[in-house]
Amino acid sequence: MTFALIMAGGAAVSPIVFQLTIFVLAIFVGYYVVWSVTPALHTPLMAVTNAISSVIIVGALIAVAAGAQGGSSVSTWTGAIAVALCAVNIFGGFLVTQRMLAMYKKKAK
Amino acid sequence: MTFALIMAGGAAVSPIVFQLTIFVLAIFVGYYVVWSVTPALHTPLMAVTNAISSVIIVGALIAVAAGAQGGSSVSTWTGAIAVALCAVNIFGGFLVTQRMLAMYKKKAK
Amino acid sequence: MPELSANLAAILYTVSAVLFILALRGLSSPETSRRGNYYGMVGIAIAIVTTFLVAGMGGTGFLFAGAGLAVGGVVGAVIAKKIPMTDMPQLVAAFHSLVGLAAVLVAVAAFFSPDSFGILNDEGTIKAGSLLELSLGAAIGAITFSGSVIAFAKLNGNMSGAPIMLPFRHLINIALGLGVAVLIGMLMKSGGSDPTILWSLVAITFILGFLLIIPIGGADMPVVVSMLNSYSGWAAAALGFTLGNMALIVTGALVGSSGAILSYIMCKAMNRSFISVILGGFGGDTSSAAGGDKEQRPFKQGSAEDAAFIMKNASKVIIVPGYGLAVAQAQHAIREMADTLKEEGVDVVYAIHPVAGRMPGHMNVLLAEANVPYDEVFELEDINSEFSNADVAFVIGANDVTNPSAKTDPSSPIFGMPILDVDKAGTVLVVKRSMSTGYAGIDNDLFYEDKTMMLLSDAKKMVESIIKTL
Amino acid sequence: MPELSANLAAILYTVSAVLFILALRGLSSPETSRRGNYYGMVGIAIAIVTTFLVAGMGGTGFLFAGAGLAVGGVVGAVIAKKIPMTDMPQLVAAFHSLVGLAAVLVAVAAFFSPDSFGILNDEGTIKAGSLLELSLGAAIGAITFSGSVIAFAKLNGNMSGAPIMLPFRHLINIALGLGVAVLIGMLMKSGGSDPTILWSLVAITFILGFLLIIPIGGADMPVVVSMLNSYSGWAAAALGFTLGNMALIVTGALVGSSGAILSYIMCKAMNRSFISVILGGFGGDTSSAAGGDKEQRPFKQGSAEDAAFIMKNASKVIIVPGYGLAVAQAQHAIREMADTLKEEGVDVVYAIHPVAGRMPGHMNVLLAEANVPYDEVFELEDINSEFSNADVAFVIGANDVTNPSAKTDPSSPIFGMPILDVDKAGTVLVVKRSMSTGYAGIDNDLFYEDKTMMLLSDAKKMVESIIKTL
Ligand SMILES: NC(=O)c1ccc[n+]([C@@H]2O[C@H](COP(=O)([O-])OP(=O)(O)OC[C@H]3O[C@@H](n4cnc5c(N)ncnc54)[C@H](OP(=O)(O)O)[C@@H]3O)[C@@H](O)[C@H]2O)c1
Ligand SMILES: NC(=O)c1ccc[n+]([C@@H]2O[C@H](COP(=O)([O-])OP(=O)(O)OC[C@H]3O[C@@H](n4cnc5c(N)ncnc54)[C@H](OP(=O)(O)O)[C@@H]3O)[C@@H](O)[C@H]2O)c1
Repeated sequence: MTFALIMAGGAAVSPIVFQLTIFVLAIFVGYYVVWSVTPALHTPLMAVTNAISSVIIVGALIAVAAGAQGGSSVSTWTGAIAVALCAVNIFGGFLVTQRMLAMYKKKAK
Repeated sequence: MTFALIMAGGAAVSPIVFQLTIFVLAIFVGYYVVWSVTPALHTPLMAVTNAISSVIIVGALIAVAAGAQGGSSVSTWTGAIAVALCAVNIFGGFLVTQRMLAMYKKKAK
Repeated sequence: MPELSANLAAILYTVSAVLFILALRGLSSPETSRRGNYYGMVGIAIAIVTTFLVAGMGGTGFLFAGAGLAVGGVVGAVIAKKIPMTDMPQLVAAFHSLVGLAAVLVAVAAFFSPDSFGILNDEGTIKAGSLLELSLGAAIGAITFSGSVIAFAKLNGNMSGAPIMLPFRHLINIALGLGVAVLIGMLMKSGGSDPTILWSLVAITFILGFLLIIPIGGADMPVVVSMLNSYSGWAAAALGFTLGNMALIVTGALVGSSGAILSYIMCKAMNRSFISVILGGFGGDTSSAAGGDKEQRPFKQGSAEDAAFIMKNASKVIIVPGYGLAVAQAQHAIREMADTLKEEGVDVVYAIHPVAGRMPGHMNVLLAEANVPYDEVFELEDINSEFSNADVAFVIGANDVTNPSAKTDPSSPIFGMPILDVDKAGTVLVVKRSMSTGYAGIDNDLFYEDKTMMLLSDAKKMVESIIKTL
Repeated sequence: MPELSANLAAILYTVSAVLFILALRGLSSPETSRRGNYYGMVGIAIAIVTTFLVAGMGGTGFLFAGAGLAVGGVVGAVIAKKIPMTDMPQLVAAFHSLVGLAAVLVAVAAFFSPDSFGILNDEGTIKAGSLLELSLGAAIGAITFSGSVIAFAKLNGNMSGAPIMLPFRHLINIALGLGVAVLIGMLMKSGGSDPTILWSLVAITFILGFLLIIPIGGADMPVVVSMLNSYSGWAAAALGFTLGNMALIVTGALVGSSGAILSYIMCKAMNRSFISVILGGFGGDTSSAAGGDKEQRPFKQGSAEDAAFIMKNASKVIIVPGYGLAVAQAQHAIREMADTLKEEGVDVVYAIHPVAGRMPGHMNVLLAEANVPYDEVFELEDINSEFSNADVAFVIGANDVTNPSAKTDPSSPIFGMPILDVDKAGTVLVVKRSMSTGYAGIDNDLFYEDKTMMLLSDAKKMVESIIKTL
């Protein structure tokens, strides 16, 4: 293989390598972004990370679609349940965070 | 196209999209990492960013190789000059940074 | 429904990942936090809509997905609206268990419809790499699920907080851990032909989750919850690799770091090692070393009238809330007391220890709920030098976070933990129900000092009588 | 030489990107900074070796590349060894110009050997996307090059620091900017068949770089240097996309952010807008508004003996260095003076304003060179409250950073810039050569205060005579 192919604007690089790079950089971002959270908001932080980790709903929705479009019905069912669980978390997590954050007020001058 | 192909562990996604994501995350990392540099080391920071931005030498080396392996001789020459310029920067930048950093001492107790 | 191109979808997922980063970034200050939360909501909405379009979701799929969303959404919204703020620790644990279970279900679904998930190789078996990611996702998800259930039960009082120490538990756990590794290897070798292996993996990791958490005392649960939060992040990231999904990978890393950092902060502030927390056995009902030869030492006890009199004549009062405030739900009462004192011209502020209460930021949320402005609430580093200028330190339901043995007694289990220097104040008023110990199970010399007056009562009742007297 | 697989190479490039992140991260404290610098060196070494292997470099290529590396490396190493610390601002500018030029050359090389760079599409023309990246890389590189050359010349004194204001310069720049856009468009349309377009693009952007920087005064050069640093980062990132190279993309983003943030910090600390710096015309030889009706106000002048006497009897002295310290190269002398005072039992520390000198961290490097321990050197926020406890503020070659008009006079051009509160100290000693103004060109009321004593002399000479007297 000539190195032209190796270069090729990254075309010869497997997606998994790109994803690994993304993962590593995201860990750096996570590290910095979490350390910069003020301790007073650590409880909302726990609630909101909960909510955003439910983005795994993406996988659940694909499972439902997969089942419905000729895949195994196991997928439909596990997918649908997972969608419901994630939805509890998403709505519950963001709304409870919002409720908490709404309580943090500055001194009325 | 079925969505299987769209999913496919990202295989259907063009490298440029991955690279864009990497770029965006790297900007976040850069933002946080630079803000956490202590002001006392801002001069070494300027020197070292200089040195690392010379990683563009990667492109210069490829240019040399390209020229030598049947590409245009323009590439060989521009590549070789670029390699030299980058090398000045790399050696100069890292060594002068090292010289500066070696001077920062704690109080002898 | 129209289908999206793979590239456009990937870009949209990246956008939602960036919005999640901005959501966490917003939490660096209360002012920006609300906007940050909206970013998070928009981010998840983009991820969901994108997935509907990518998957060309229609017909049955649409019904199932819609039903799941609707049911789950309603349940979640109702919980969020109803839950009392004092129940946040158990709520977070409960929510984690759901994420863990969802991860398991997604892994199972991918296993059964590998074609649609695009994880088949040319021979028609599931790619080994994908099987590894799937089984990691499932295993971590299952541990998160069962571990969080236990954490929830302990925090919510459905189960005693005492550590349950099985004989040979370390051996059992190691054996199960080896079993997990073997099963993952078998799964990868089978190419996904045998679902029994996957089911066994899920079953073993469910059990492992239970076993890992039951020996840990109820009071250590916050660290555990945070650690499980971290796990759920890594599970999401593992599945993100399977799905090639940017939003999942980035979010997984964010959540994974967040949980790990919070656990670290808690351990650091308690001056305990993470390992010792995980190995368990701490914080049960058994009193610790100091408990044995405890002599009955003299202390000064006071009444609500005494306290009211002292504080009315003070010019500066620092309130130090602790876990007892949450137990007694005294946050509204204390705000009222502070308001009354302020009307009398007394300067009142709050001092929060990083691990006061039972989860990070616990006291801040309770005070915020009671409408205490956050600029009257100070972190340890910012207020500790102020105690020497204060006439009164009003300690309410706090114990360990004020224990001077952390500074003076190298043999104390909390030695080295930073504490609030309440003993620098002119007078120390301590509200608690008895002379018994707090979370760490050790005696607090502060209670026996000359300048200390104990107000033995439930926090809410005591504060309410003080208000009446003022 | 063995060739590497694309995946392995990509992973190695990622590793070097991570090492670069760690290199910058190390700069968060002097202790970790040295290790950080080694990470950076390892990172670049990995990137270079990987490229040699990926490109299967051999024969002529190896010779050319090796020669370039050897020549450049020796030159760089010699410069790094020889350069005096006071010349750092111009050195950084010079180095930036090299990166800029290298970016241009790489873009040209890629254009001429598109096949080897893997940027051809199926029709055998260069991909439009790659042409866009290439031309951005070349254009930004060229601007960085010529701009940095001017910045170097102004900082190094090869060229007057005065702003050179061409008539219609904004119009000319806008016209050139449009020209650049048109040429990029043409280039993309041509599919890379016509090198003339590329050469024209390079020529125009070279000129644009000159024109953009000449109207900016010499004293504003640090902001410009930092901005050009940022540009060189974005140029590297653009070429990183062309080459699909992780190390370049990440580094580009790091360097781009770094330069932008440093420019922001400088502008903020000077209380000027970035736009006003870029539009130029500031910091020339012409004195500013206040210069016109300057009356001769009375001030107190002192001698080295007076200064020595005052400081010997002080218990706390804060030294405030400024640009004049660099001009006079007085860093070693001032360290010696501080040592002598410390032997007399005087407490001596240093206070550094964020924009003291002519580049960020300028004073810190000079003091470090003179072996001043960095824990005696304090940033503005950390020391400003200490001036009221100090008997003497010893201002040496600093001017604007102590000007009280920044706090009191809303019409002052530096109004709003944070300053060092030297006037809170018991006595203020100011070493400078004359009563003339500093960088901002405005009078400093501090010099005329009762508690101020002016020591008019070259900083190094004055400090040396003080040491003799002590
Ligand atoms: N915040 C976190 O993230 C976190 C995480 C893990 C562990 N911890 C640990 O939790 C502890 C927190 O310290 P802390 O000072 O807040 O709490 P603490 O040391 O556990 O003490 C709480 C005190 O509140 C009193 N109390 C309980 N219910 C009460 C009521 N209804 N009215 C009045 N008083 C009541 C108890 O005494 P009586 O029984 O006599 O009333 C008890 O001594 C630390 O040891 C910390 O390490 C915290
Ligand atoms: N650091 C940065 O990153 C940066 C970037 C851009 C702009 N700036 C600007 O630069 C200025 C820095 O403030 P500064 O207080 O350090 O410097 P300054 O305000 O420029 O004043 C320096 C003073 O040093 C004196 N001086 C020059 N040579 C001397 C010598 N050989 N011996 C003794 N004194 C000498 C000069 O007075 P005489 O001529 O009377 O001796 C002059 O007043 C600020 O206005 C800042 O905004 C800084």
